[in-house]
Amino acid sequence: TEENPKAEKDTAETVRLTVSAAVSLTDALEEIKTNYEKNTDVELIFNLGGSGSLAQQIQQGAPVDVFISANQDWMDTLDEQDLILKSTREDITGNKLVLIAGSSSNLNYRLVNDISADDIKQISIGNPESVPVGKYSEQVLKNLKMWNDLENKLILGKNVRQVLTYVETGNVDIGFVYESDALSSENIKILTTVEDGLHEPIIYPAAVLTDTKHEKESTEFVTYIASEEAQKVLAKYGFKK
Amino acid sequence: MLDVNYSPLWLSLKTATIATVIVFILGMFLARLLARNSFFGKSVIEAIILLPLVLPPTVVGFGLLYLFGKNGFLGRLLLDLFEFQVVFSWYAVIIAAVVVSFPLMYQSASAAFKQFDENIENAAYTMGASKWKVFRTISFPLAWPGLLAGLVLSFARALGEFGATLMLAGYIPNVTDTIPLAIYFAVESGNMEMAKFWVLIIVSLGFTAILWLN
Amino acid sequence: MLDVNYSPLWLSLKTATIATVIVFILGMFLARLLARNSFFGKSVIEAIILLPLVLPPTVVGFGLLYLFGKNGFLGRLLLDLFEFQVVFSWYAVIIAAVVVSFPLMYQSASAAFKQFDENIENAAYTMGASKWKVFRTISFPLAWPGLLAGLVLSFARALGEFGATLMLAGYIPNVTDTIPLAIYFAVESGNMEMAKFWVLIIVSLGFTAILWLN
Amino acid sequence: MLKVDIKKSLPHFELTADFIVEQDEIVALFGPSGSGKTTILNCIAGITKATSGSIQLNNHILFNKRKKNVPIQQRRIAYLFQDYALFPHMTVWKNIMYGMKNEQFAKKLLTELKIEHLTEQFPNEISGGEKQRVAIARALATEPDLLLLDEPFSALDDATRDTSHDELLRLHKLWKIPIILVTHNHAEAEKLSDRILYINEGIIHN
Amino acid sequence: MLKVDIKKSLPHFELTADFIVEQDEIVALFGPSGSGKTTILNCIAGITKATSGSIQLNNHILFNKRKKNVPIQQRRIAYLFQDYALFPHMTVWKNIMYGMKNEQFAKKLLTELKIEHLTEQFPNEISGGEKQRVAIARALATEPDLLLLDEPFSALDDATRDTSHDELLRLHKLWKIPIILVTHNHAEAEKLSDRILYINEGIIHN
Ligand SMILES: Nc1ncnc2c1ncn2[C@@H]1O[C@H](COP(=O)(O)OP(=O)(O)OP(=O)(O)O)[C@@H](O)[C@H]1O
Ligand SMILES: Nc1ncnc2c1ncn2[C@@H]1O[C@H](COP(=O)(O)OP(=O)(O)OP(=O)(O)O)[C@@H](O)[C@H]1O
Ligand code: MOO
Ligand SMILES: [Mg+2]
Ligand SMILES: [Mg+2]
Repeated sequence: TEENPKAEKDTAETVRLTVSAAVSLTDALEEIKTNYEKNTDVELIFNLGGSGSLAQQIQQGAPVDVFISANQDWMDTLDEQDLILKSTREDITGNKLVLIAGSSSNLNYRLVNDISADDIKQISIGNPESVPVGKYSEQVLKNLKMWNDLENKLILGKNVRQVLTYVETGNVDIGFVYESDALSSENIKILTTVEDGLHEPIIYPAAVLTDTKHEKESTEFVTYIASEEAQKVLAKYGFKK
Repeated sequence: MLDVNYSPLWLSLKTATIATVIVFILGMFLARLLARNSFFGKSVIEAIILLPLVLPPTVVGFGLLYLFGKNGFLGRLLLDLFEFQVVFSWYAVIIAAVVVSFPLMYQSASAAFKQFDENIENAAYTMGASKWKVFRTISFPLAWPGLLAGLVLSFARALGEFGATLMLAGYIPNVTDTIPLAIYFAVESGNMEMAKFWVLIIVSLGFTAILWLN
Repeated sequence: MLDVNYSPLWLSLKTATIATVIVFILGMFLARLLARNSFFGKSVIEAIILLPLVLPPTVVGFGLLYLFGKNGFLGRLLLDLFEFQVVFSWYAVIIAAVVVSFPLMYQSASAAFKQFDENIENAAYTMGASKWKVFRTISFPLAWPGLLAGLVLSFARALGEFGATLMLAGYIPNVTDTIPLAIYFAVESGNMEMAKFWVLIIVSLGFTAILWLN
Repeated sequence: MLKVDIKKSLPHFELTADFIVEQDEIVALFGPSGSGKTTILNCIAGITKATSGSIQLNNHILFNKRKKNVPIQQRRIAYLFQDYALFPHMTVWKNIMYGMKNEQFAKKLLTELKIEHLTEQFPNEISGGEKQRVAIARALATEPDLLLLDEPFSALDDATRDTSHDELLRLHKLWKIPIILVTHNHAEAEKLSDRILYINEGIIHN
Repeated sequence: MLKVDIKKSLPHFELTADFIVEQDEIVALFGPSGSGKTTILNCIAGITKATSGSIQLNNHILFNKRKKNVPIQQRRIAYLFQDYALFPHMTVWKNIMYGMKNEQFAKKLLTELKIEHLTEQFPNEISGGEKQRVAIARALATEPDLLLLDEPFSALDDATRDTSHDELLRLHKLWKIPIILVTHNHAEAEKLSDRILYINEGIIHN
C-alpha cells in the first residue's frame, strides 16, 4: 500500500528539501508535493510566508534549498547578492488580477473602467509599498487615471488574504486580488479579470539557492514544477503562466 | 534625509494613551470587584478576558471584524443607532488596543488587590469612610505597585499593537496608520531606514513612559 | 471530517510550557534582584526588557533574525561553537516565545516583590535561614499572587505567539508549526473549518491552563 | 447606650456576650489571652459577624437575627485595633486626619499624647509605643458614638500611660459616650472603668 | 558574652549604647516609649546598621567601623520582634519549626506556653496574646547564642505571663546564653533580670 514504500524510502537516504514559497501557492504546492514524493526519494518541506519575509530569512542564512517568490523584485534582490544559482532561475507560473465584490453585492462592473467613486464607499487593495498584488493594483488604477478619484477610499491590506476578508465580510465594496485567491473563496464573485496590459506581468520565479547541499535534487524539483504535470495542478488552482 | 510623515507618531500616542486609560479604569474596577470573591464562573470570566492573549492578534482582529463589521452584531447595532461605522475608523484602532491590552491590566490588578492586608481597609471603614473613599485612599495606593505594572504593560502593549489593528482598522494613511503599522510596512517594503527611524521613535516613547511612571 | 495533523498541538504545548518555565525562572530572579534596589540604569534595563512588547512581533522576529542569523552575532557564535543553526529550528520557536513573554513575567514579578512587608524576611534571617531558603519559603509564597499572574500571562502569550515565530522559525510542518501558525495558514488558504478547529483547541488550552492554575 | 447580646462559635469554645454599656460609662473587658475579647469588639464594630443575637446602639439596631447588618462605615464606632492597623502609606498626621473633621482637636490630641514631633513620619518609621499612641489619637479623632479600645496602652511606659489615661478620661467627660476598654492590667481596669466585665473562655462574669 | 558599643543617629536624638551582657546574664532594657530600645536590638540583630562603633558576641566581631557587618543569618541571634513578624502563610507549627532542629523541644515549648491547641491555625486566626506566645516559642526554638526579646509579654494576662516568665528562666538556666529583655513593666524587669539598663532619649544610665 501507500505507507510501505514510503517507510522504505526513509530508511534509504531520503533527501529533505526545504522550499520557501509564497503563501498564495499553499494548496497547489500541497498537491504537487504528494505527486512528487510518490516518484522520488525526496521529501519536500514547505516554509510558507510573504515573499518579503522569506527573502529576508534567506538573507539571514535560513537553511533553504529552493525559493519560489510571488514577484520578480525579491528574487532580483537575492540574485544581486549571489544568494541564488542564476542558471536555475525559472519563471514557473503566473497569476491574473481580478476585481471582486461580495457575492450578494449588486455591483456588476464589466470593466475596471466602470468603477465609479459614487457607487462605492471603500475599496481595498494590497499595500503598494510592500505587497506585490497592491503594486499591480496601483498600476492598473494609475494607468486608467482612476487613482486620484479613488485614493481616499482605499483600505490597504498587508496581504491578499486581508483584501479578500474585507470583501467577503462586506466591509468594503470591491477589491483587487489574484485570481487564484478569488477561486478559493465562496463568498465573493469575480466582476472582471483585469487586462494583462494594464500592469506588469505577474510572474512567480523559482530558483535554487547558492547555499543548498542538494543542488541536484533542488534543480530537479524546479524543473519538475515547470513540467506539464505540475502546471496542470497549478492551473487547477488558478495559476497560469 | 528621510521624508517622514509624522502622523503615526501623534496617532500612536493618542490612541495608546486613550486605550490605556480605558483599560486601566475598567481593568482595575473589574479586578477589584472579582478579586476577593470566588464564585462559580469566575474562572470562566477570567479565561475569556485572557483570550486575546492566546490568539494571534490577526485572529483577534478577525474576530473583532466579525463583531464590529457591517454584518456583525455590534457593527450593525452601532450603524442602526448612531449611523456610525467603526471599521476603518480611528475608533477601531482604540478598540483593538483595548482588547489586546485588557488581559494584562486585569491580571496585574487582580494580583495587586490580593496582596495586601484587608484589615487596613476595615480600619478605614470604622472611620466612617465610604467604599469609594476607601478604594481611592487605601486599596488603590496599597495595590499601586501591581497596578503600575499593569499600567506599564498595557501602555506598552497598546503602543505596540499591530495585528488586530491592521485587521479592524485597516491601513489608512493619516487615519489608522500607527507606528507599528508604519514599521511593518517599511520593513516589508525593504525601506530599512524608515523602519529604523520608527523603531527608534517607539523605543523612545516606551522609555519615556517608563521613566515617567517610575 | 477534517483531516487534521495534530503536530501543532503537541508542538505548541511543548514550546509554550518550556518557554514559560524559562521565562518564569529568569523573570522571577531578575525581578527579585532588581526589585528593592534602585540604581542608575535600572529604568534603562526595564525599558529594554519591555521592548518586545512595544514592537510588532514581526519586527521583533526580524530583530531576532538579525541576531541569530548566519551573519548575526549570536548566530555566528552558536554556529562556531556548536555547529548549530537556530533559524528554522525548534529552538527558534522557544526563543521567540521567551522573548515576547519575558516582559509580562518581569513586570508582574517585580510588582509582586515590592508588595509585601520586608520585615518578615528579616525574621526568617534571624532564624538562620540562608538567602535561598528565605526566598523559597518566604519571599516566593508571599509574592505568589503576582507571580501567578505573571505565569498566566506568560503562558498565554507564549501559546499565542505568532509574528516573531514565523519570522525566526519559519513555517516548517512538524518542526515549527505551532497552533497560531496553523490558524494563520488555514485562514490564508481559505480553510475556515480548519482555522475554527485550531482556534477552538487553543482556546480550550488557555482555559484549561487558567482553571488548573487557579 | 450599647446593648450587646450575641453568640459566636469559635474553634475552641462558644462565645456568649450579653451586656449593656450605659451612655456615660467606661466598661473594662478583662480576661486571659484568647478568651474572646477582641472577637467581641470585632462583632460590635461589624468586622466579624456574630452567629446569632443582636447589637443595638442608641436605639439603632446594628445587627440582629433577621439578617440586619449595618455596614462598618455607618456604625459611627471608633475602634483601636489591637495591632493598630495604621495606614502604612500615610504619615502620622494623615493617619489621624483620615476620619477627622477638626484640625484643632487633632493637634491638641497629638500634644497630649506627646507625638506632635512625629507628624511627618510614616508608621514604619516610629517606635512600637509611638504607633500605639498614633492609633489612640486616630480612634479618638473621629468623635464617635461609641469607642472600642483593644489594649490601647499595652506598649506604653508608666509615665506615658498615665498621661494617656488622663486624656481618655478627659474626653470621656466631655463626650459622654460609652467606651469599652480591653486590658490585661487590673490596676488600669480599676482606675479607668466604671465597671469590669470578667471574661473567660467566651463566658462573661459580671 | 555580648559587647555593644555603638552610636546611631535618629531623627530626634543620637543613640549611644555602650554595655556588656555576660554569658549567663539576663539584662533588662527599660525606658520610655521612643527612647531607642528597639533600635538597639535591631542593630545587634543586624537589621539596622549602626552609624559607628562595634558589636562583639563570644569573640566574634559582628560589626565594626572597618565596615565589617556579618549578615543577619550568620549571627546566631534569636529575636522576638515587637510586632512579632510571624510568617502569615504558615501555620503556628510551621512558624515555630522554621528555624528549629528539635521537634520534641518545640512540642514542649507549645505546651508550656499553652498554645498547643493552635498548631494548625494561621497567624491571622489567633488572638493577639496567642500571637505573642507563638513569637516567643519561635524565638526560643532556634536555640541561639544570644536572645533578644522586645516586650515579649506585653499582650499577656498575669497568669499566662507568669508561666511564660518561668519558662524563660528555666531555659536560661539550661542554656546559659546572654539575654536582653525590653520591657515597660518594672516589676517584670526586676523579677527576670540580673541587671537593669535604664535608657532615655538614646542614653543608657546603668
Ligand atoms: N480569625 C479567627 N479564626 C479562628 N479563630 C480565631 C480567629 N480569631 C480569633 N480566634 C480564636 O478565638 C479565640 C478568641 O480570640 P480573641 O482574639 O477574641 O481573644 P482575645 O481575648 O482578644 O485574646 P488576646 O488577649 O490574646 O488578644 C481564640 O482562641 C483565638 O484562637
Ligand atoms: N525606621 C525609622 N526611621 C526613622 N526613625 C525611627 C525609625 N524607627 C524608629 N525611629 C525613631 O527612633 C526613636 C527610637 O525608636 P525605637 O523604636 O528604638 O523606640 P523604643 O524604645 O523601642 O520605643 P517603644 O517602647 O515605643 O517601642 C523614636 O523616636 C522613633 O520615632
Ligand atoms: O505571497 Mo505574497 O508575497 O503575500 O504576494
Ligand atoms: Mg485580643
Ligand atoms: Mg520598641
